Amino acid sequence: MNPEILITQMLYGCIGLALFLLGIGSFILHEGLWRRLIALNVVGSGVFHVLVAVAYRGLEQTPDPIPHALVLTGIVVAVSATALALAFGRHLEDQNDHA
Amino acid sequence: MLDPLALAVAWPLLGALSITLLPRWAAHLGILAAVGATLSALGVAFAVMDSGSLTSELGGWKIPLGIGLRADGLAAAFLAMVNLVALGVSIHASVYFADSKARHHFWPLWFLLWTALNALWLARDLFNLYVTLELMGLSAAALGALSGTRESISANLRYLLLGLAGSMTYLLGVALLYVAYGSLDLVQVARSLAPGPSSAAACALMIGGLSLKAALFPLHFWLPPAHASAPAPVSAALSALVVKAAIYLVLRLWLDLFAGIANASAAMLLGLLGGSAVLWGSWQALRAERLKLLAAYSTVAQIGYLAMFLPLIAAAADERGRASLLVAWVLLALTHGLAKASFFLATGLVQKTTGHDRIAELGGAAQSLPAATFALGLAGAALIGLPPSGTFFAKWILIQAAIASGQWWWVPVIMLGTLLALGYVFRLLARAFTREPTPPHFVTSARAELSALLLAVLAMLGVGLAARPIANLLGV
Amino acid sequence: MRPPSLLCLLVPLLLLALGLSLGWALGDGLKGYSGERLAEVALELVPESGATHPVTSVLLNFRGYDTLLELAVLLTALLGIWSLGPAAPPYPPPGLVLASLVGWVVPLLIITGGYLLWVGAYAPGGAFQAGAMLGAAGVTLTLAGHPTGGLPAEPWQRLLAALGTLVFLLMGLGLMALGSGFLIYPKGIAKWLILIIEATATLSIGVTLIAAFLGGRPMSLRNRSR
Amino acid sequence: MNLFLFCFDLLLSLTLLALAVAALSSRDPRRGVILFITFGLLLALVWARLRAPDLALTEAAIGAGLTGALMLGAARRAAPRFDSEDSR
Repeated sequence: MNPEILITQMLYGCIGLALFLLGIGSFILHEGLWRRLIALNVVGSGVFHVLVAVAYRGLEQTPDPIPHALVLTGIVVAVSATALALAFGRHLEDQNDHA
Repeated sequence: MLDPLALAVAWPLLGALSITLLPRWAAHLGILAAVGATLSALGVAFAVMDSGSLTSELGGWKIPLGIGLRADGLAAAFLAMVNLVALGVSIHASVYFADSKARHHFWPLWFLLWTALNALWLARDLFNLYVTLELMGLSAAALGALSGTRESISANLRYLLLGLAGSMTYLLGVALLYVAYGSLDLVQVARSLAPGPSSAAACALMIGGLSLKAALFPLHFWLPPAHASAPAPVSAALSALVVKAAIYLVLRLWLDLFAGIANASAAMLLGLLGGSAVLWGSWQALRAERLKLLAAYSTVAQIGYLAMFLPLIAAAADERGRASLLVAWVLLALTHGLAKASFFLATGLVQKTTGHDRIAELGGAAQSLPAATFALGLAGAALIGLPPSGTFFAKWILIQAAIASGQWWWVPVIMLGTLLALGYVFRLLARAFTREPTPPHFVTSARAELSALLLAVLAMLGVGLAARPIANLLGV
Repeated sequence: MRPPSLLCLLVPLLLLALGLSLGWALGDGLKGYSGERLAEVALELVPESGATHPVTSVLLNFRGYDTLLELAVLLTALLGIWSLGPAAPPYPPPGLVLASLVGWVVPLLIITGGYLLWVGAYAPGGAFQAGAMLGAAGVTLTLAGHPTGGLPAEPWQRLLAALGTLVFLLMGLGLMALGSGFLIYPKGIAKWLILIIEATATLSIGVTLIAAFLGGRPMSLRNRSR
Repeated sequence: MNLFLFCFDLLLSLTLLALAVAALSSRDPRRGVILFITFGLLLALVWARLRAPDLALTEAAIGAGLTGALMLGAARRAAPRFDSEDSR
C-alpha cells in the first residue's frame, strides 16, 4: 500500500486511540455525571476516529464506505444514550431538590 | 421465502412499536406479542433441532457485505430459554403492573429489550452485536429505573454509563479486527484470525468490555444495586437474561472467534476471576438483608461459575471432554436463567403483599404466601444444585473435569460455593417457615403465581430431564 | 470527594501501556492485511443497491438491518426519557432580535433538511443528516421559548417517533410475505423503497431528537392522567 | 511525500488532542461542555479532510450540536449548583 496513506491512517488512528484512552482515564478518575458523559463521548469519538482513519484511502480514491456507515450508526446511538443519561441525571437532581 | 430467524427478531419489535402507537391497549397487545415472539423463537429452536444450524443473509447480500443471522445449537437453546422466561415475565408483569402508572412505559421498553435479546443470540455480525448490546443496555437501564425511586435511578444511571463504556471498548476491538481482517462477520474473521498483536488486543478489548457488561468479578459492583432496586419482573429479566447475554457472548467469542489465540493463561485468569466471583457473591448473598439483594449477589456468583468453565474447556483433553463441558455450561446457564427469574418473580409477590423484602421479617410467609414460598424454595434448590436440577449435573461435570485435568483447586471453590448457597437459601426458608401469627393472604393472583411456579419447576426438573435433547441440540 | 492519589498515578501509567500496545496492534493490522477488502466489494455493488452514494447504499441496503435496530435504539432512548417524568419547564420567551432570527433560521434548517434527504441518494447527505437538521430546527424553537419545540400533541409524537422503525420493519416483513425475503428489495423499486424509508426515518429522527431535548413526557398525557 | 499536508495533519491532530484534554480536565460544567462542542466541530473538520463529508455533517450537527445543546440545557440547571459548591 502507498506509504503516504499508511502514515496518514496511522497518525489519525493513533490520535483516535489516544482520545479513547484519555476518555477512559477521565471516566475512571473523575466523578459527576457531567464529566463522565463528556468522557464517554470523547471515548466514542476516539473509536469513531479510528474507524474514519482506516476508511481513508488517499485523496484520490473513494474511502471505504463500511466504516463510515458504522460511524453514522454509532453517532446516533451515542446521542441517544447521552440524552437518556441526562434525563436520568435531571430526575435525580429533581428528587434531591424535593428531598 | 419465510425467514424464521428474522421473524424471531421482528415479532417483539413489532410488539414494541404497536404498543408505542396504542398505549391504551398495552397489556392486551403485550400478551399477544409475547406469545407470538415465544412461538417464533421456539419455532427456530425446533427447526435447529430438526435440521441443524440455520443461517440467513439479510437483505439478500452475501456475507460479509450483508449482515448474517445464525442459529446453531447453542443459540437455539438459549433462544428457547430466554423466550420462555420472557413469556413468564410478561404474564407476571400483566398482573404486577396492572394498576401502576408505570404500565404505559413498561410494555414498549420491555419488548425493545426482548428484541435486543433475540437479535443478540442470533447475531453473527460483530458490529450488529454492538448495536444489539446498546439496544439491550439502554432498554434495560430504562426498565430498571421504572420503580422511580432515587435508589433505582442512580443505580441504573451507573449501569447505563458503565454499559456504554463496556460497549465502546468492545467496539474498538471490532474496529481493530476490521482493520486487520477486512470483515465484520464472526465466522469469516475467525477463519482468518492469526496470532499477533492486533488479534490479541482485539480479544482483550472485546472480552474486557463484555466482562463489564456481564458483571464478572471485580467488575460486578454495579449489579447488586441496579438489580435490587428495579421492579421485580424487570429484576427477573435483568438478572436471568441480560447478564446472561453478555456472558454468553464472552463464551461465544472465546470459543468461536478467538479459538486460535485464546491461550491457557488468559483462560486461567478469567477462571480465577470466576472463582473469586463464586466465593464473594455467595458470601455477600449469605449476608444480604434483603431478598432482592440476596438474589442479585447470587447472580454474581453464578456468573462466576460460568467463567470458571473457560480454563477447564481450554485444558480439556479431547473433543468429548470439551463437548460435555459445553453441555454443562449450557445446563448451568439455562437453569440459572429459569430459577433466577422465578426467584425474582416470587420475591415480587412477597414484596407486593408484605410491602417489603427484608429477610428478617419474612416470618410466616409460608403460611400467608404458600405459592410464592414454594417457588422460592424450588428456585433456591435449583440455584444450590440439588438433583435433578441442571445445576447438579453441571457441577458434577465441572468437578469431574477439574479433577481430570489436574486443576483440583476448583473443587473446593465449587464445594464452598455450594455450601454458601445452601446457607443463603435455607436461611431464607427457615425464616419463611417460622410459625407466626400473620394474617393469611392465600392466592394473591393465580396468573402471577403460576408463572413464578412454572419457571421454578422448569428450572428444577425441566432442564435436568431435558439434558439429553439439549446435548443433541448442541450436536454432541 | 477526590479519588485516592495512588489511582491517579496508576491509571495513567496503565493507560499509557495499553495505548502503546494498541498503537502497535493498529499498525500491525494496517500493514498486515493482504486479502480482498470489503470496500472493493461494496463499491462494486453500489449501482445495484438503489442508491448511488456508497454510504447510503451501505446504511439502507447492505447493512439495513443495523439501521433498523439503530432506529429502535433511538426510540428506546425516547421511551426511556418519557418513562422518567414530564418535560422540563419551557425556556423564557426570547428578545425581539432572537425571535426574528428564529423566524429565519427554522425554515432554513427545515429546507436544508429536505435538501439533504433528497441528495442523499447520490451525494453526501441522507436520513441522519436531514433528521439532525429537523432536530436542530426544533431545538432552536425550544430555546426560543416554544414549549414543545414545534411538536404536535402526544399521540402524534408517538406516531412520528415510531414511524421510521415501523415503516422499515413492515417493509421488511412485507417483502418477506411477498416472497422476496426479509429486507430484500426487488431491484427495480429499490430506489423508491429506500426513499420511503429515508423520508420516514428522517421524520422519526428529527422528532425523537426534539422530544429528547425537551427531556420528558409531553404535557398533554400528564394533564389527561390527572 | 507531501510534507505540507503532513504538517497540516499533525497540527490538526495535536489541536484536537489539546481540546479533548481541556474539555476533560475542565471543572466547570459550562466551560467543559463548550470545549467539548469545539472539539466536536474540529473533529468534523478532520473528518471532512479524511474524505468523510457525510460524517463531518453528522458529527457537526449531532455529535457536537445536539449533544452539546442537550448538555448545555442541563448545564443551565447544574451551573448554580456548581457555583455554590465552588464557593463553599
